[in-house]
Amino acid sequence: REDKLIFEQSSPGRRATVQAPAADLATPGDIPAEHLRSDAPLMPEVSELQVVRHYTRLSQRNFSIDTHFYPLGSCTMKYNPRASNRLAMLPGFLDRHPWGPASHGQGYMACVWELQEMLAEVTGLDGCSLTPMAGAQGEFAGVAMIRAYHRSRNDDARTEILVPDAAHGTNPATAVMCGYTVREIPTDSDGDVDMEALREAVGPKTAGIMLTNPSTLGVFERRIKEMADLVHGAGGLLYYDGANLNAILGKARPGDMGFDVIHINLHKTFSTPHGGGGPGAGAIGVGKRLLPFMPLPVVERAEDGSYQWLTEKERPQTIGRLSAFMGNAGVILRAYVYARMLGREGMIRVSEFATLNANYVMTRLREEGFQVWFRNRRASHEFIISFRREAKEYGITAMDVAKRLLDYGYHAPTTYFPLLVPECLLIEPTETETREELDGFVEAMVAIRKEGMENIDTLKGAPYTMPVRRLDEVRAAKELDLVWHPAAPVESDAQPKRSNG
Amino acid sequence: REDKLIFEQSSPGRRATVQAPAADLATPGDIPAEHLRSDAPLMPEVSELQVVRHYTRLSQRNFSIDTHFYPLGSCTMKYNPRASNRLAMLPGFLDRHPWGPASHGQGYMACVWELQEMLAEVTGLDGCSLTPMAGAQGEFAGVAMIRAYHRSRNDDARTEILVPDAAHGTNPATAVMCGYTVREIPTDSDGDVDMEALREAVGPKTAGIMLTNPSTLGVFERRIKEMADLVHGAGGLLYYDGANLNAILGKARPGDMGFDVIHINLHKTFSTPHGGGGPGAGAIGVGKRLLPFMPLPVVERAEDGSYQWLTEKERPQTIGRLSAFMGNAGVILRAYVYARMLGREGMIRVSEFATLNANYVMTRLREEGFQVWFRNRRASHEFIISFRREAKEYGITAMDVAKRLLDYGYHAPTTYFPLLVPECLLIEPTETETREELDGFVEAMVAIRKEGMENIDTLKGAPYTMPVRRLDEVRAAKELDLVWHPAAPVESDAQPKRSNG
Amino acid sequence: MPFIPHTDDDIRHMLDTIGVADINALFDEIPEPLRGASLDGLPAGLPEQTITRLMRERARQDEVPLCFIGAGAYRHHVPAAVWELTTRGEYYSAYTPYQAEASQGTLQLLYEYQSMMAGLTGMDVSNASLYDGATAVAEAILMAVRANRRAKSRRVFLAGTLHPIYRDVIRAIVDNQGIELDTLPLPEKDGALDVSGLDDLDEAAAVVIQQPNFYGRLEAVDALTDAAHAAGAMVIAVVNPLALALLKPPGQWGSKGVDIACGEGQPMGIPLSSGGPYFGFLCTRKAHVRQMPGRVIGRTVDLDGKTGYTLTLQAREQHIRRSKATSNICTNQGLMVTAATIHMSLLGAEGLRRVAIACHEQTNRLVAALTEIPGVEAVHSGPVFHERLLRLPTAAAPVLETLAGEGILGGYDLGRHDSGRERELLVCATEVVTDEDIAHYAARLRAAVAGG
Amino acid sequence: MPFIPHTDDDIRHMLDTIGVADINALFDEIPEPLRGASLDGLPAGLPEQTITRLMRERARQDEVPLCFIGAGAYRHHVPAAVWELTTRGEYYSAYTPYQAEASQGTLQLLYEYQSMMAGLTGMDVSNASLYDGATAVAEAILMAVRANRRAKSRRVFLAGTLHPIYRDVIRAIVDNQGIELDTLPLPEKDGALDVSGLDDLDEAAAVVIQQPNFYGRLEAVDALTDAAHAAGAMVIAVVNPLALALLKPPGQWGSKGVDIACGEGQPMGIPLSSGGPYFGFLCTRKAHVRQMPGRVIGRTVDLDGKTGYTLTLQAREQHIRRSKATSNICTNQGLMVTAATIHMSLLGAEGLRRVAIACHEQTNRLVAALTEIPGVEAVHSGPVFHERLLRLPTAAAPVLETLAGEGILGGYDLGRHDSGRERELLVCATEVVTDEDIAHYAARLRAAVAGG
Repeated sequence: REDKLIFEQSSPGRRATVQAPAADLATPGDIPAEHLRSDAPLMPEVSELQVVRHYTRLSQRNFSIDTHFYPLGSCTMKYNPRASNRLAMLPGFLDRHPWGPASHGQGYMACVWELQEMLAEVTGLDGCSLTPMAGAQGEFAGVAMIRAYHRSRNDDARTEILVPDAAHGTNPATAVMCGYTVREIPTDSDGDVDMEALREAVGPKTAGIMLTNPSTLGVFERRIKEMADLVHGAGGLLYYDGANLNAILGKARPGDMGFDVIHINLHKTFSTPHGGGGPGAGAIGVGKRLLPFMPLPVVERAEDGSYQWLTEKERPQTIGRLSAFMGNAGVILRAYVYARMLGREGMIRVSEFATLNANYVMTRLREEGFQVWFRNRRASHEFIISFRREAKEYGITAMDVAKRLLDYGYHAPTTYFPLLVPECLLIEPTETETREELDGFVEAMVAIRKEGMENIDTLKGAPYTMPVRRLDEVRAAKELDLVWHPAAPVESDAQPKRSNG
Repeated sequence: REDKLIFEQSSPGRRATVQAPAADLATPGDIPAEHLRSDAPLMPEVSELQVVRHYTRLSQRNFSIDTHFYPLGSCTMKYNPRASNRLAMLPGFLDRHPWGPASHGQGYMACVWELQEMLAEVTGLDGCSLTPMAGAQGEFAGVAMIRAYHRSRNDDARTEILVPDAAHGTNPATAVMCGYTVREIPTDSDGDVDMEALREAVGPKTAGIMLTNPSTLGVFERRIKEMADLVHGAGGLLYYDGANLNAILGKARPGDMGFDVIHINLHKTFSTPHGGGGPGAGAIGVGKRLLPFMPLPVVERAEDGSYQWLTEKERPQTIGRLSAFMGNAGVILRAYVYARMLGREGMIRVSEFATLNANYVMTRLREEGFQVWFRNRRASHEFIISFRREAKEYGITAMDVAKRLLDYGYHAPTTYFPLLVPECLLIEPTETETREELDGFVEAMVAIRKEGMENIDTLKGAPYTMPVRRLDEVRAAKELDLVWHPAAPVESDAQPKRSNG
Repeated sequence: MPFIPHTDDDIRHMLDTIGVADINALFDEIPEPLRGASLDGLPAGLPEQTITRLMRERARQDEVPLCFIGAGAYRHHVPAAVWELTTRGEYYSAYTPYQAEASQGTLQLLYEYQSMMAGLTGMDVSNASLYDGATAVAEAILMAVRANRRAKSRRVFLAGTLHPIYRDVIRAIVDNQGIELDTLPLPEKDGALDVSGLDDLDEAAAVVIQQPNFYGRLEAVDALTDAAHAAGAMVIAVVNPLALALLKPPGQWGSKGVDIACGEGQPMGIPLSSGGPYFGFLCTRKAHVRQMPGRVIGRTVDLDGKTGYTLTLQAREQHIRRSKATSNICTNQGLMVTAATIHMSLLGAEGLRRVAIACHEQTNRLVAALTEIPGVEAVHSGPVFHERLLRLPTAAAPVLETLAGEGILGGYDLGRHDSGRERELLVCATEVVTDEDIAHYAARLRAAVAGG
Repeated sequence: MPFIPHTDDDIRHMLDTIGVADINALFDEIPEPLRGASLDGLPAGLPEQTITRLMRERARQDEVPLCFIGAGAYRHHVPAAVWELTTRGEYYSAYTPYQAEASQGTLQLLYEYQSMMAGLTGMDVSNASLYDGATAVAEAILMAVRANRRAKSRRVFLAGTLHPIYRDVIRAIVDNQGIELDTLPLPEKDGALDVSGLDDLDEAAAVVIQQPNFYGRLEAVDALTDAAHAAGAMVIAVVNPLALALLKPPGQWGSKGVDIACGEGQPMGIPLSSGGPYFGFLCTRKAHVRQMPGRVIGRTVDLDGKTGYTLTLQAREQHIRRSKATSNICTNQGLMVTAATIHMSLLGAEGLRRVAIACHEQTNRLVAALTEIPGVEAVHSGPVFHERLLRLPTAAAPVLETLAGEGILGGYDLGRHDSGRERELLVCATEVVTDEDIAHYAARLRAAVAGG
């Protein structure tokens, strides 16, 4: 019963009647028949109670920040303040039409403008646009601006974007979307970018480099200034992937490191919700050189204190618009509320305690004999452990540990990323978790490894306590079943849960 | 981990800092030390995330309408529209101070007045007060009005309230709170009040009679007019306990049956939430004779269409005030929204489909061989089955079945009430449940009885799939543990859930 | 059909199963003359979008930016998390936790609530809520009369400084039970009770003291408690739970502490909401636990020895004990207590203390600002928590009306219930009142008084 | 420390465990000159109560009672249940469902969403969302160019009746990928495309058609689709999902149906919210599923053979395929899709149909009322869904400003982006607009026009 699809609870003619106009209006006579639909689309026919019950119960089949520790590396799963949600959903904000006049948008625009200013300050850059709708779109905006910059200087020979091999997949994918070819730069054994290789790669074809700092390896790129000088010297620009900004918020600023453009995942560092896969927001910040190219819209404050939208008229060199309206406005409001609650001191503490928590867990796991990948480095806000040894000796893979953690009530860390570390888990506790929660996680890790060493089948069969056991992903990709059809073979109705004690 | 108390997650000095004024103000010097607290009260010291996570997870350990079929007899567990909640929580309503002037309460008062009018119409009575805060307080108001009425006529010899033996416990308890003695009237074998016994009981000492109709036995009191004439003839008044109003809403009106006063459980018939034990609202309706005695406040509409509160000045004979302000205002708003969405036709359908569902389940269970207690009666919106036979033959008690139903994903019906039916379940499906849900319930009942007949231990050990198994209630009452103390013996920390596959 | 899921096919199938021709046949036991009530006075049903618009318009009508009224209900900051969690369906749409195994969420929460309230009041035990503050006092009085085996009378003394509406409610509730209500026969002194007035307590079963009292003033609760106890009376404390984050808890009043502590829970996370739903709390000594009205949750173990929570002491209650129950209360205010428990967890002892101090400070600033206005003066001089009684140079009612027109609710007009006190105004500031709000109110009051 | 749970004792213990003296030491790998950024420009932190008051004041500033603007974003009734469920922590605060076993709630919901969208558009498959309608079209164009192996060019024709802002967004996104954007070289005829214009489609990879188009008009989609297909182009339909409850689905356009159907999901339960977050949808044929951008959820079985749901076809995506991915999209609009799925479940096909018809009817009434005003006329005469272009006797901008001051947003001013069309106003009415609203708008417009 619990896993029935909403369609399988449908009954012909059933309706939640208060939700639609009561009158059974005739099909409009002024719309020619050729335009009209002849069949009813596949939709469930269910009552309001059925809908509420179904989606309430479904929700309980999720892990989430609000229910579980969720140390998913590179994802910054920290507490999403409920105030941010509630205040972003005030009727005045929700009902505002995007084409509503600025005179009826001063409240919203004040929030946008102030957040632009705060983000510029905290990143050490000169201007911000909040319009990109996710990190990847922020990346797109950033690289597109780099391209527009070179083009504006008639510097058309630059066809390459440099990307370290540890980078997020979005980095190379974005560079290609912007018409560049990608050149990968290897990582040295300490986790820094291989400077020799970089020196070789940088040249007249270099449009720019995309970096995450701290990198996805969980360590700070120590020679960043050197790299910046190298790339700038060759005429390239530096792009900062803000996925890990939580690690240095208030402690160090990308602008000071020499970056020309940056995106910020507001759904990570500024704690807007991940929503089971979005919406995020990929605000960008730029240095002076790139200001003219910023995507629109941007809010400007006039002399009289009123706010207005900048358009193509004021910013003729803009790379343009990345969304029909003005980005994920509701996400921006949530980030704004969070930023105001933190304030100056609060932002500094974010990185301090995220880093404290990561180093604490890393130290404790190392003491328990786990293989910390970069033994001699500080963790940033996250770190990597590898099960290479355990895999060889006992057959314990990173995936086994990940699945078994679910039974212990912890969401798994990121698995098998970055790609260059074998059997790895990327662990990011975030600053909002308590010491007790971290200790519980360490104890679970110890217990799981022990289970695996005693009987590997215990781990291979995990998880046991989730709504489903390990899923057949190969079958999912081979026998594609993406859409429910009334005729599709339906599993026999799940019986009410039983137990014979 | 899941069952840790919030206190057990506490750590000295931890705080959700954004929730209180930031400044660490000194203890006010103008409050003499003798008035000040010297110790800090026992409160958890936890972060906002800990609170959100704890109470989110705790919530998942509840059955509720939003998650389960909940056929709790006499409780009318039907769908609580989400619109009612959302609209009652609009800031303008939430922030309104109860002593705010009528000029800043016209919005709220319009809702109160209209609901008063609608309830009067639907019950066939002449006036309503929405102030009682629960059914039991509505009962209190009703009986207190009966007493005030007799007293106003200097009719002081009436000391008895008649109550059928099937009545809710609140009925006799209320009569006593109003200074009356209670005389119980037996029920005949068909479930009607024993008219002979009633005739004997009625007399000059009779202040009134309290009736639920349909009664708690799930059947309509067929000789109600006769009873009304009898009691009225003897100078007594009739009180209608509205707990079962859902059964006749729009089909028959207590006023037409001869009742002088009635309470309505808005949290039953008008679908305001039960909230895990309230708040409810016990609006009362009265006939002309009792109008002067209604509890305050009541909203009146002036000639100019404005609304005002009636006070003791306009209603000098009132029994007074039953709450500091004006009852459970927020509950009244929820009921109002529900009533407006239903409208005239919708209200009639409530009783029609509640009755259809009850008779359907009753018929199906009878066909499956369960003992329906009143075989020859229609079910009202609820009905009784008895496990007397199964208890004798197999040891299957009503409680066993109730507990095992939880494993099947159904909340148990009301058990062992009414008191006069042995091993009974009182089953109320309500109108908002689908045929499929009802069929599933019947199938679960059949399966459970079969389990019990095959191996009674299966039932005695139930439930198995809840957060806890059957609880030791005797120990709870004997070794009273009502308050957590830091020193109290704490169960050893629950380990993370494990399974060895 | 709003909220009814039945399709035509369902209806036909179900009627066939039952063996009747139509739904009306199911009502055939209702005598013919009673059937088919006319509902012509009822409006037609509305879709959700229509009622949404209507309610939004009405709610907007009632908005007022600034509120300086207290008098038993207080505007406080309620963390967003409180109601986002409280209105989760699992709390919102559950019944009273009769089936304990399927209600551990609500039950554990209530156990936590009882623990917090006992700690806050300094008492041994707490129930799981009553309707509101006023009815809690009434229930406490009935309880004290049952529990006090030393006193022969059913006479109860109410402090003259008790909230006047509470007095009305108590009267309405205990009136028919042969309880004699008396006002503490004491001269009011600076808005607080004089302990000498308790010298001749005559066979009292109980004395009711409110702290802070209706005028916001702090009573000499130690001396009053000891004096009442010396006279053989039980002491019932009516307290503001927020104030207890700062003030001495009733369990520590005098040499023995009070016997029952009760009051209005609204300041703990419950919005003003036109007066309800709020919740009443009631705490007492272990010795009196079986005389307590209302639900009580106990911790126990299950078949496997695992900790769990359940309703307990049900033998006191109406559904078991019927006419001999400690109260007729059944449904109480569970959801409000859910909110309060979450609220108290978020604030903690230190957070609540800061809120309490901020209320006090802002009230002092408010009083200072208002009493600078010529003709406006404080009626009493002794210490208060977060309310104080002022006297205006003119009747309060028209002044308040002027202020309301300007978006300011200026206070509680004592003339409302007490003729002869038309110039007295009870004002209150809480932590949500800013210094700018106070300055704005002072400026408008100055103008209104001058104009009046 | 906002949202940070560490006590002094925790910090000491953790630093000791790590073996450093203070937290700053943990940052010692950051080169000295980069450490300790100045944040003087940032304000101090605010307690929740202060930001709450600020945001309430700001939200109130932006309220407007009546809205007749559409142009890509529409005010509809959203059932209260939609967002009460969607903002449950389990949906709201979960990540992308990488660990399928611990994310069955979100995954099953997304599978249901895909099924509904495929049904609504008449296509075989759907992804689990893109950012918004405009970017969905851009992604569809990139996808079509990849998927169309018949066409040798990278030339794409956009309907001249496509939303002008969509055109801008498409250009910004596909600009750097060597895609040639062209406008369908057709004379506009009564605000809709003329099919004869597709006769000389020159080696087009794809044609983009919007239905209803930017002017609200219905296009001759059957003929257009067939003509495009005949020319070897793929057809991308840009559709309003609500309109599809009434209008022919793109999967049935012409003899073969379109190849990709995409658009803006906002009308399905998403509030206007200043323009976002909304969500883009994209549906296609089975044959092209591996060219689709974005997340896709598949149904499969677990170790025990039990049904379950998981992300699938991840080999297309950036985190696996990196520079060869179908798109760089990663985070999408999951929570919006959660709301839309619940919304569609509550409305159902019949409910959506009724809403669609009501929108159409109210728009007809609106146009009738407004065109009674002297000098106000409809620009086009052919059928529309729920928008129509009007021409005012005077420039629209000042009229709209006057109306806004009276609480009415009167429509979308075409002069905003298109000089020479300053008198043209695109108006829209949905099911939330009442007859009284229309009468009120008409009266105010009459006055404003007369005054102008």
